[in-house]
Amino acid sequence: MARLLYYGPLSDLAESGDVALPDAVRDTGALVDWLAAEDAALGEALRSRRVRIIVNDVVATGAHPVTDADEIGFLPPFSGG
Amino acid sequence: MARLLYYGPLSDLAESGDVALPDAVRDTGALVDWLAAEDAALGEALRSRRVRIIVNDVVATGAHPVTDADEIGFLPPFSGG
Amino acid sequence: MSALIITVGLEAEPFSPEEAAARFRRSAEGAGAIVHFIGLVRDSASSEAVRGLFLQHAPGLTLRTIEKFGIEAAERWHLQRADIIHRIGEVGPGEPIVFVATAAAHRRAAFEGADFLMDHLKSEAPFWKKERRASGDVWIEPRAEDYADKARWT
Amino acid sequence: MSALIITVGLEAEPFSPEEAAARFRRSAEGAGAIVHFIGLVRDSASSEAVRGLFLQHAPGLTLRTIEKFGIEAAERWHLQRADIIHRIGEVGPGEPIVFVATAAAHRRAAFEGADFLMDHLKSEAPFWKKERRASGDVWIEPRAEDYADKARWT
Repeated sequence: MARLLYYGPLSDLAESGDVALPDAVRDTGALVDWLAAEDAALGEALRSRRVRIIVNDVVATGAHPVTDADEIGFLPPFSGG
Repeated sequence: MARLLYYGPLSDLAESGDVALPDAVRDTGALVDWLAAEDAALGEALRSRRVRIIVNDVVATGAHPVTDADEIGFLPPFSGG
Repeated sequence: MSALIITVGLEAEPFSPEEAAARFRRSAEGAGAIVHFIGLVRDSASSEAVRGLFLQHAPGLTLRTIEKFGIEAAERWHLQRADIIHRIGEVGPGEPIVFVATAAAHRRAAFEGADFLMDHLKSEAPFWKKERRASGDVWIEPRAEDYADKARWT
Repeated sequence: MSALIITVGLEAEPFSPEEAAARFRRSAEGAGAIVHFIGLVRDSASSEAVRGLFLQHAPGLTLRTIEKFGIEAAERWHLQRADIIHRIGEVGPGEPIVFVATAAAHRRAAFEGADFLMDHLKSEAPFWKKERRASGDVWIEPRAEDYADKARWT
């Protein structure tokens, strides 16, 4: 099971949790496509240029590989302090 | 009696106090000349371009008038904080 | 440069910035300059009353990111110490939300280190801030100035 | 802009910057950002142990000069409040010599106001500082950087 973590405004659109990835989902691009097919609003939000995807705490640029053992976070723009 | 106030390193060269100014001493230039005639080392220190002279708490530029009723301060470069 | 000179705390409960400042000063013996920044929750947004904030973070990632900024600041300005405390969860109006302290030999280093840390906490540390307004909750995005402020350091 | 938002103290005895900070925070209700600067007496000069400082000031003139800088900072950065405490007379190693606090709506104003005040206290306020070194007393002049720092604001 992959762990999907949604932060900030994304956490209003989807609940973080463990998900079994389909065999076809082998990178972050395919993952977003799959999530978008399930939930168009979530898909649109995840595809924003401003959402960073991190895989096991490493920022994933481009189509980063993902497996069922990974923790995958979707991070919209930060607002601290 | 004019009150002469020496600050910082100048306070090691001369003691602050009240002084009766000669009639000829009517501006800051004449005052410094008179003090220099009495004490050459003090005169040299007072003539430094970096010493500000204040008359009754107002910065005196050029030959500022002085009288026996004035408070005259000699201020070397500041070092606070 | 040892990472031990950086202390980062994520606090779910209100804290006293003055107590943090006292601890920091004791730990920074020999420093010539200390700068503190305290960020406080204001009780109004642009137009509306704000009843508080909710601060989400990414456990692990948030702490490591802040530590990384702390080490960067300490190396760049030769800081003797840096402390960062950031609230998480619910924060009430008027409460301190962030405390940054820097200690250095001279004042410019302490000022710039604290300024750098705040700019990075604002727009580069994984926090997401929701304002609890009378009309409902609103997620806050960094302001354009926050990105511009951060860009000063690159 | 009322002068009442500026508090200036010249203190002949040691003071607690944390107590000053607590009072300042209470007086700055509603501010979003507070910056403190604390200057401390270091126990060494370039090469030699320093047993303390002696700070001379010009009664009246020093206070009025600092108040003037406080008002200038408050107007320029729309500060909600500013507090300045400066020691006079004998100051021991490790003791706070100056405390500056600024409160504003946003962080850049608070940072820049405090930075401006410190730069002006260093080279434009009538103080004369003597280091008590093992080898004797030495009057300190501002460093070239102090003048350069001050010139950033003009």
